[in-house]
Amino acid sequence: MEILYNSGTLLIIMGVPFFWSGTVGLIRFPDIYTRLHALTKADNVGLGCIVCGLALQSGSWTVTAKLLLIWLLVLIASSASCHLIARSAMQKNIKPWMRS
Amino acid sequence: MDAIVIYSILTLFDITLVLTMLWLAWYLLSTEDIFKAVVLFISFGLLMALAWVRMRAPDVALAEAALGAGLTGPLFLSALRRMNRTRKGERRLDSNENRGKDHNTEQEQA
Amino acid sequence: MITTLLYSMTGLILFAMGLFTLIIHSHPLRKILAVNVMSTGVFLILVAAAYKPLGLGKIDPVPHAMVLTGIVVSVSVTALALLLACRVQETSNLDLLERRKQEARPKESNQ
Amino acid sequence: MSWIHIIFALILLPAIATGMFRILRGPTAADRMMTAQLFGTCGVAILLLLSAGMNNPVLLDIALVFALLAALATVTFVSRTWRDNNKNNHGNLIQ
Repeated sequence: MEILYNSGTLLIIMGVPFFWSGTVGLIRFPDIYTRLHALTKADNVGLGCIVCGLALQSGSWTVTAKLLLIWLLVLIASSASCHLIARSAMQKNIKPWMRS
Repeated sequence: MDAIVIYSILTLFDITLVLTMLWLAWYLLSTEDIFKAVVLFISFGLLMALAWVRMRAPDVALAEAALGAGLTGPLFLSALRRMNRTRKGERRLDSNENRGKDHNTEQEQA
Repeated sequence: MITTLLYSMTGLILFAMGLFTLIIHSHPLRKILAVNVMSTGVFLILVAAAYKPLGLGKIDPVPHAMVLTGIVVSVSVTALALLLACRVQETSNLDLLERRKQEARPKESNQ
Repeated sequence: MSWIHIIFALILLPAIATGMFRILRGPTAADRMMTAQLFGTCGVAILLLLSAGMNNPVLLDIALVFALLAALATVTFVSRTWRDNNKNNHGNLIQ
């Protein structure tokens, strides 16, 4: 149990910098498409690491199933809305950023 | 000992949450662009749900998450779209609120 | 104790900022946002008055029920107010204001 | 009650405050909406960490509701507000 708890803590420690890198990328990146890239990394990988760590630490199956359901819902929501935003931006002729 | 550490960390959490809420509410109420204010209001609802959780009221937090973050934001966005549209189907030029100010200055000049 | 004080002061400041914005701004959507922020401040004061830390007994559930009802009522009031604001915007005489604004613009650019 | 989860929630909370700069100066309207979506995900993570830190499994349900309703505001924005507007609206090309 000690190994499970410690590996869960390690996964949470891995997950938190993804959120911070998503925020910093959202502020620093020059274009709407590159900002979408940073946002999806924070959504998928950061929350995935935190959910897996908490699921390793919680000793019950129902809590684990609920955590995985939350992650699945966030994945569906973020992929759908990011795809909608990117397609709408392409239809509105917003040019992607080029290194000039 | 452990309880003292936890309560001090939670107090730090409270202070950060309260300062973020006040900062966000100030910009929400003082920006010129109305769309920016609506997006800030959605974020404000999320922080309010965190504040209800922190004050041991999870039922209120559940209602705030469902209504404040899920229903009020689309309501405001739909109303924004409907108010930015004239009768002929073309959009008005002033999406921010300088129409009233111009009207007042005109009256003063007249 | 400090948590109650902190959140009560936050609710007070939120109510004051919402009232200030409700008075000085003219856009109807901004007024509805300000009323929402004011109601949030009142709810925050009510729930913070009922708060007790984790070891010190149970929390009084009556203010929580009041705040829960108030949140639902404020959402429906917001929907009705948005509909009324849209109707006001659509039925008011906007072409006159547009013409006056376009007449006033060259003067500003000359100045 | 374990303090390490609450410390991670405390670390995640200033990410919301930092992301507010993009809402304030985002050139297009979609940038502001993307930041609101990042706030939603950050709020879900903070709720999960708090539910592990405060031994309160009710907070998982609140995070579930947040995850359910996260896409609603963005979909409404794309389908209602951002569609078919001109160049001079909402700061798209001209601020």
